[in-house]
Amino acid sequence: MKDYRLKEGLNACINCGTCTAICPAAEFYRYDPRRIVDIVQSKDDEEIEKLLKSDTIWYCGECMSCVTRCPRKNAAGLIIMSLRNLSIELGYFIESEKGRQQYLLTKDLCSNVLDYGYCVYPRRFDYAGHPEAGRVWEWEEKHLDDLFERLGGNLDGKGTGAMRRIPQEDLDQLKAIFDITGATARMENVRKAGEKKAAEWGLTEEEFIAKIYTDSDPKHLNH
Amino acid sequence: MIYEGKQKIWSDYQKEIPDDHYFYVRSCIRQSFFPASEATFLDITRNKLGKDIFETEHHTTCGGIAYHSDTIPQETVMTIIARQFALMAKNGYENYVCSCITSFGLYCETMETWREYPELEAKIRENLWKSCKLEFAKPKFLIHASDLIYKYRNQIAAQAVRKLVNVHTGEPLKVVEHIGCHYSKMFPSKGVGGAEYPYVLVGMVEAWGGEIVDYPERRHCCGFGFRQYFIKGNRGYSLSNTHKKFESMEPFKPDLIITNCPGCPYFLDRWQYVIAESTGKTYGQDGHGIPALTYEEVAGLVMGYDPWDLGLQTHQVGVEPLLDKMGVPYDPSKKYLGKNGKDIGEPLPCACLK
Amino acid sequence: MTPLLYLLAIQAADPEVIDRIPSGYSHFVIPFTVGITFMLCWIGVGCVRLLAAIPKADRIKFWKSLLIPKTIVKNLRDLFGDCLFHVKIWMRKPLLGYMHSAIAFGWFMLIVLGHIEVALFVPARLNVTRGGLFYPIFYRYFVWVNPGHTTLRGSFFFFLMDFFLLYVLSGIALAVFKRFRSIVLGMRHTTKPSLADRIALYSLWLIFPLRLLAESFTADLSGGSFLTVGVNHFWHFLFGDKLWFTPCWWAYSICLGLFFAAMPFSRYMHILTEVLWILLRNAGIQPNHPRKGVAEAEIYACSSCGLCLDACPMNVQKKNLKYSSVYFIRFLRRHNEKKINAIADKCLMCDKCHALCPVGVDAPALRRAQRATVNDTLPYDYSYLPLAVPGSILAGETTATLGTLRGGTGASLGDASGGAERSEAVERPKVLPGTVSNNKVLYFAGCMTHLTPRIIKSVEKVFKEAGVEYEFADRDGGICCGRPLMLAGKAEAASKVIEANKKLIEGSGCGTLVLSCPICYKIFKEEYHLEGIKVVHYTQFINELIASGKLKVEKSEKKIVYHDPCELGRGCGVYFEPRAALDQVGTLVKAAKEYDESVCCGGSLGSLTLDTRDRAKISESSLENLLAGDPETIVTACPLCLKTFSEAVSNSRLPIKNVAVKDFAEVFCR
Amino acid sequence: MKNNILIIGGGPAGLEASAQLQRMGYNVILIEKSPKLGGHLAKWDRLFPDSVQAEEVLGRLLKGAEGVKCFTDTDVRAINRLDKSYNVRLTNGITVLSDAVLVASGFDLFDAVKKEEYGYGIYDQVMTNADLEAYFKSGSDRRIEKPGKIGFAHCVGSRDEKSGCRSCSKVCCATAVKQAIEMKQAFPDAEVFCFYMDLRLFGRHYEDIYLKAQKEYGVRFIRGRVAEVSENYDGTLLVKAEDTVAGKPLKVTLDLLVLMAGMRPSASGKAIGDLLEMSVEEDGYFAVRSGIAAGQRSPIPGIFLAGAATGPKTLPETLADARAAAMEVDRYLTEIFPDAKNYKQLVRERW
Amino acid sequence: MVDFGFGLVPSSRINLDLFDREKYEKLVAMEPDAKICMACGSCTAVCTAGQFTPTSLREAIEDVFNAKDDKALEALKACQLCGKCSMVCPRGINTRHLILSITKVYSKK
Repeated sequence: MKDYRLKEGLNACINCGTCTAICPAAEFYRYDPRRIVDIVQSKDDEEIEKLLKSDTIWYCGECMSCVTRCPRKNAAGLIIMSLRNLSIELGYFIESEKGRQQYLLTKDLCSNVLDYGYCVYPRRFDYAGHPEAGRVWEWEEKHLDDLFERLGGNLDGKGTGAMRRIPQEDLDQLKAIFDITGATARMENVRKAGEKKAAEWGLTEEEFIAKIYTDSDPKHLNH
Repeated sequence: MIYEGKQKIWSDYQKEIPDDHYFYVRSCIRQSFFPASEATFLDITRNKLGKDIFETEHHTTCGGIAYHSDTIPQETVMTIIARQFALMAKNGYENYVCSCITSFGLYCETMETWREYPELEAKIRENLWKSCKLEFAKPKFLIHASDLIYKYRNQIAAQAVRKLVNVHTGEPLKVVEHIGCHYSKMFPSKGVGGAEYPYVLVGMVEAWGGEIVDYPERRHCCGFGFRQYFIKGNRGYSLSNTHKKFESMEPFKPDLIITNCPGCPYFLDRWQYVIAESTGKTYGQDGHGIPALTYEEVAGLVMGYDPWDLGLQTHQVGVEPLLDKMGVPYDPSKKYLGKNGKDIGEPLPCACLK
Repeated sequence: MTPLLYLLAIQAADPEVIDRIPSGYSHFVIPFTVGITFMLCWIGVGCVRLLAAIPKADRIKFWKSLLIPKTIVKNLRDLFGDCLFHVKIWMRKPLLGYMHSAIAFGWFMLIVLGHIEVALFVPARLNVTRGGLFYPIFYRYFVWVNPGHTTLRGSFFFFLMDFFLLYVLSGIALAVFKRFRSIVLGMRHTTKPSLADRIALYSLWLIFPLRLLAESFTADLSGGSFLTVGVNHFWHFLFGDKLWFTPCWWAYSICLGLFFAAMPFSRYMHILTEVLWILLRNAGIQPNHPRKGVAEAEIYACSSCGLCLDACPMNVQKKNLKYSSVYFIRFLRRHNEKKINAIADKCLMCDKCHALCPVGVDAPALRRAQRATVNDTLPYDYSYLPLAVPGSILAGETTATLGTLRGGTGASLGDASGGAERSEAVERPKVLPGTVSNNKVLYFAGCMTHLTPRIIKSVEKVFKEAGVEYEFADRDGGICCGRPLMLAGKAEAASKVIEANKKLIEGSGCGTLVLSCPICYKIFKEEYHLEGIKVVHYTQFINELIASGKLKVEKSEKKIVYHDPCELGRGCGVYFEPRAALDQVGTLVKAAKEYDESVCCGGSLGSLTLDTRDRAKISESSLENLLAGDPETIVTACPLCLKTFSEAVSNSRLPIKNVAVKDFAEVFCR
Repeated sequence: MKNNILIIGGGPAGLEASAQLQRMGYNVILIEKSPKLGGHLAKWDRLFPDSVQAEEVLGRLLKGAEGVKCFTDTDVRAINRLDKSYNVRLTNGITVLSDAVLVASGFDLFDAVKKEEYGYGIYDQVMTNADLEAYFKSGSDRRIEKPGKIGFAHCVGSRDEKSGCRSCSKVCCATAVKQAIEMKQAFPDAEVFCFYMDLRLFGRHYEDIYLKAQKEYGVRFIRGRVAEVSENYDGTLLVKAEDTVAGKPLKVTLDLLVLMAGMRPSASGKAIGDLLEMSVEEDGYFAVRSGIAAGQRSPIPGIFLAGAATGPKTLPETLADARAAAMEVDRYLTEIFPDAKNYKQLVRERW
Repeated sequence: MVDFGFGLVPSSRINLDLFDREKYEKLVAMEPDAKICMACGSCTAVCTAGQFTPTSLREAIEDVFNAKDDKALEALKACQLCGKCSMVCPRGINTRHLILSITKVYSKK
């Protein structure tokens, strides 16, 4: 595993548990970052492969709170990121319910970046998929142009300002970066793996997306 | 709580923040949900304080959310960052200020990693040239937008028309701060006040007359968790983490939450709505929630901006009780109007949350 | 017999004996009559109640057993042997046996002979309405010997009566002596008497001296033999002609009355209840509750003789005396729930108290029943055991099915999901599918043997050497045999593991099952009922291998002492085979106590509450017992004993020189 | 043989070495920077494992060192190396010509404030092991009223690279167990928790006090480093850790948290080391000639080291180290030092 | 009440404030050895039932301390009382009685 995050994040762990103690995921998922570091450190390939195919590595919220606390200057969060990277590269992510979500995440986030130059784009943030965005968003969604105008934004406008239309030349540069740094290839990988899985299950893309968007096995949680 | 103890730590974690001439980059989430906050930031710094804050239309997302959702490789995000830096240098700046905490953390991490692994920096330099034909550069000072407001906090206080004080009782408002995780948790020395007791927002609140309350779960993540929010099936995680924070701050009866992170005000606001609508529990007074505002919104309020210009109507938790306490004049009938008084309807009322 | 005696009486020409008091009554009999009536009523009601408490099937079994000739013989033998002669005590401690039999048998004879005398000489007085209850007891008070008409027959009875009185008195003398110097009679510890015990005891001590006093005072009127007449002369010598004898008879009657009145509350109740217990026991009725039904007869049959005190290995520490069976039974009688539980849980279940009990009270069984009242209802879940799945489970097929049923996610979950989250079922127990043919041997090592791999190694070596074709039932670990559950009073749970093991073993198709752990052996033998499978302990199996010449061994001069594991010796009666086999390889020396008196090593699973330090004390004393013959090697045939003794030898403060602790099988492998 | 020997540091090591060297007939000068002799020992109440009074031990040490020339409130101002001896100028104006110098500068307690997440100096109910000893001695502390739940956080400033101290401080586990027992003795109804990473109870009788703490005092040992402390509304503490044995995050509300501050190299010792140009190892403690064979010799001839100046030590270890150092000084002063002609060669061969 | 398609998730955090001291005192009165476990795991390593299904006295003791009574019972429900654990416990804990005692004290009847 050649990953700078791993180099940075993994010194000999002493299993003190400070990471798990304050980990938001450890509290609400069946998850223990200390054990992950321990497994990675064990260099037990079989265990690591099991890990890469499991839901476990997808529980982390990458808040990096663990980084502050570790007395050995480890970073469980970075280790998780590199494990996820590996799981995606090896195609293992599609084996687990949480891992499969990468299909949808990659599809949405990367297209946001490539199409608009933003990770989040309000016209693609729908109330139907986000009922928690509240009644206020239900209203905002319908009046985005008016609201941006009212609040000093520049939705899809020229020049600077919030949510301006980013010039095509810059988007082209982003695409070029994606191409040469492996992001495009990864998108492709993830897409294919997802499509294969969808076909395996006999689902259309839409059904597949609906499934991974809402699936949540209670086994992830503490009883 | 021993205040002097905190002061000592704050004095240990002070970073150099240049006074002027910044290259400004925006935050995806803040642009989408709090466009007025960024506008206020620019208005205060440029027009009220007369600083040079430069923005170019060519800058893009840093890719941080995509990166932290594990959809793009580290090399990709580093090259995008390098592109942003290159734009800064190209426009003749060396001070870089970003509006987003995720970006800020990522910039810090990237710079650290480059420092530690020069071969990686070389690779990124090459990538940047290949993809964008831009010259690699690194900022001399990298700061977060809240650091800048922190720096100007006393100047803002000097121009303020009101304080963070309950005008009816004369008591300072009880304010809870919430710092974005990626602000200083990874690199405590990069944040004003460090990772455990960050001073960046505390300093503002103190300067503007409020009283900071420290509650047990203060340091904790709002629960965004990137993928943990974007996918509906994971949102229980996100919701539960915010819930934990509110349960913990409840006995302190805060009037206001101030945040410096793009997502946090959204989550601290909307999860109150979800908790109220699905369980009936509210954390403010009389069925209201606790307003979770950005630092610009708070600065705007003390400086006398109209609350609806600040975009406070886009919060689901009603801010009226807060405005009343602070003595901010507002016209309720104008809350949901568009530009120039255009009628664009208004949101449906909530079932539970006032 | 009685008609014959009547006949003899009629034959007499002139009465030998004349009623001195025509009414056949005197006020002094009141204390006795009241006492004995009270006692008889008590026991009568008790018997009825007890029999009513027994399940109906058992009650029928009981009545029927009284008609079965074999049982009748056994009953008679036991009644005489246990109740009167105290054969069991005789065999172990002759002086103590003499004491008990002197009192029991002597008194019994006095009563019987007294009644015969009445029957012979004043038969009418046997009638209850005419004082039949007390007359034969105080016969010598009521009669006047007809001088000049004495016959040899009369003298003979006079002699017998005096002889048995003397016999009883010798027993009483020993008993009094024992109270102060019990060790002379072979008892280190004696039971601490309760208040009722004391009343009854002191009355008992006084009864016979007072009887001697009373009878000797009246001997010149009522006749007597060497003892009473002799003493009578002495009184005359001392007090002159006028002997004022009524107070003596009063005292005698009062003592008797006191004794009988106190009897139901004292240990002496056993004199009568023992009879009922022997009958019930011989009828084969098992107690299912620690103090109801049969158990009640059993606990009232305890004579509190205190032999179990010395038998109990725990009593190497004086503080443990209170946990002995005798007190357990006393508290059972008193319904002291807290103490009963504490005592029941403490016991090692080595069964020695049972083996040594003169009345065969099975205190360990009562303890088990007591434990069951608390523990049998505790929750458990053995659903992971292959209970209802025939055949396929042996091949491990269900494992796959279960895995698939769980959604196939077991593997992808990963262990990192938190240490506390116990991953899904690990593995299903499996035994080789039915490949073992009927003449093949299946070796079941058991849990404890797995902790002492040297036993497994040696057993396998011996098997190989002797060319035994065998399969290892639980090489990678198996299911517990169930005996430990049984001992803890969890019979229902035990039945589940028994069922599971049974399936596995029967499914293996073996002909012989060899066990190296006596704990397993006992339960396999007694509870498993394996059809067509011979269950043997490896001591027996190896002995057979040697006897049949399959296993070649060499005799050596090495001094070996063999420790009888509780569950093997007392538990299953296997004493001979291990010794026979060991005799072929070394010189057996004796332990201070062996066979059924062997001392538990202290490692027993029987005890629930005994702590490590107390166990170590027991181990030390057990070790000391084995070292009596100065052996070079201690051999045991139980993994627990092996482990315990190995540790005891290395931790012992005894001056031990080079004593090796070996497992039985180890001795036989080269 | 009246060589002058300067001993720097009036803690247990300095006192014991002074006593020994004085008995051998040397002229010992002991300097101590603080006004009182005894070092940390003087601030401690009782000592593990058998709860001996620290005062009693110190009293014995002081008695042994009677007659030693002793300057308190005195530090070293400058040191000059002469041919073989050292010319040491003290802050009290005195100059000592010393044939051997023994540095027994001891340790500093880790400044618990640096472990920010524990809130020492910020949250009212957080204290250190030293504060607790002071409480035991004085019987009063504003933080201790009638604590219902008390926690002990092991490894504060030990085994923590973030705090710049990778090594184990050796004494904290036993001290924590001792203090936990003492708190239980003082407040029998209290619940006491020890948060540990490894219980390093290596010495004789140490395991016994651990067992005693569990068995007789019901102290709960939780394997997991305290990750975070915060203050509840009512002023109690919310403490978070992972129970690594259970593999689950854990929280508990405590009335008092005691931080087992570890040992750090003495700062004033380091200043003297700088004057002597004596090297320190990565952990900040002085380097010795050979960790196993010559643990009391510094790399500089004539300069000796004793006690915690060369790394964390228990009190008995420190005293043994001081005695060993005294022997080493004696060997040097009898075997190497007198031979002026071959001094340099002897140093090469035997130092 | 609105259904958002997700909701609050129970926390797995051990909360020592929930520890039932009274019950625990009952347990240690019954079997004082409960106090002296070092969590070494020897018992779990040799457990007969543990070969087949997750069973652990170590965890059960931990659960008792961590106010997770149900989990403690869960960890012991498969126990066959074979006694191997008592043989290997370095502290000489009377494991079988401890198991019975935990079951007795913490099971809801």
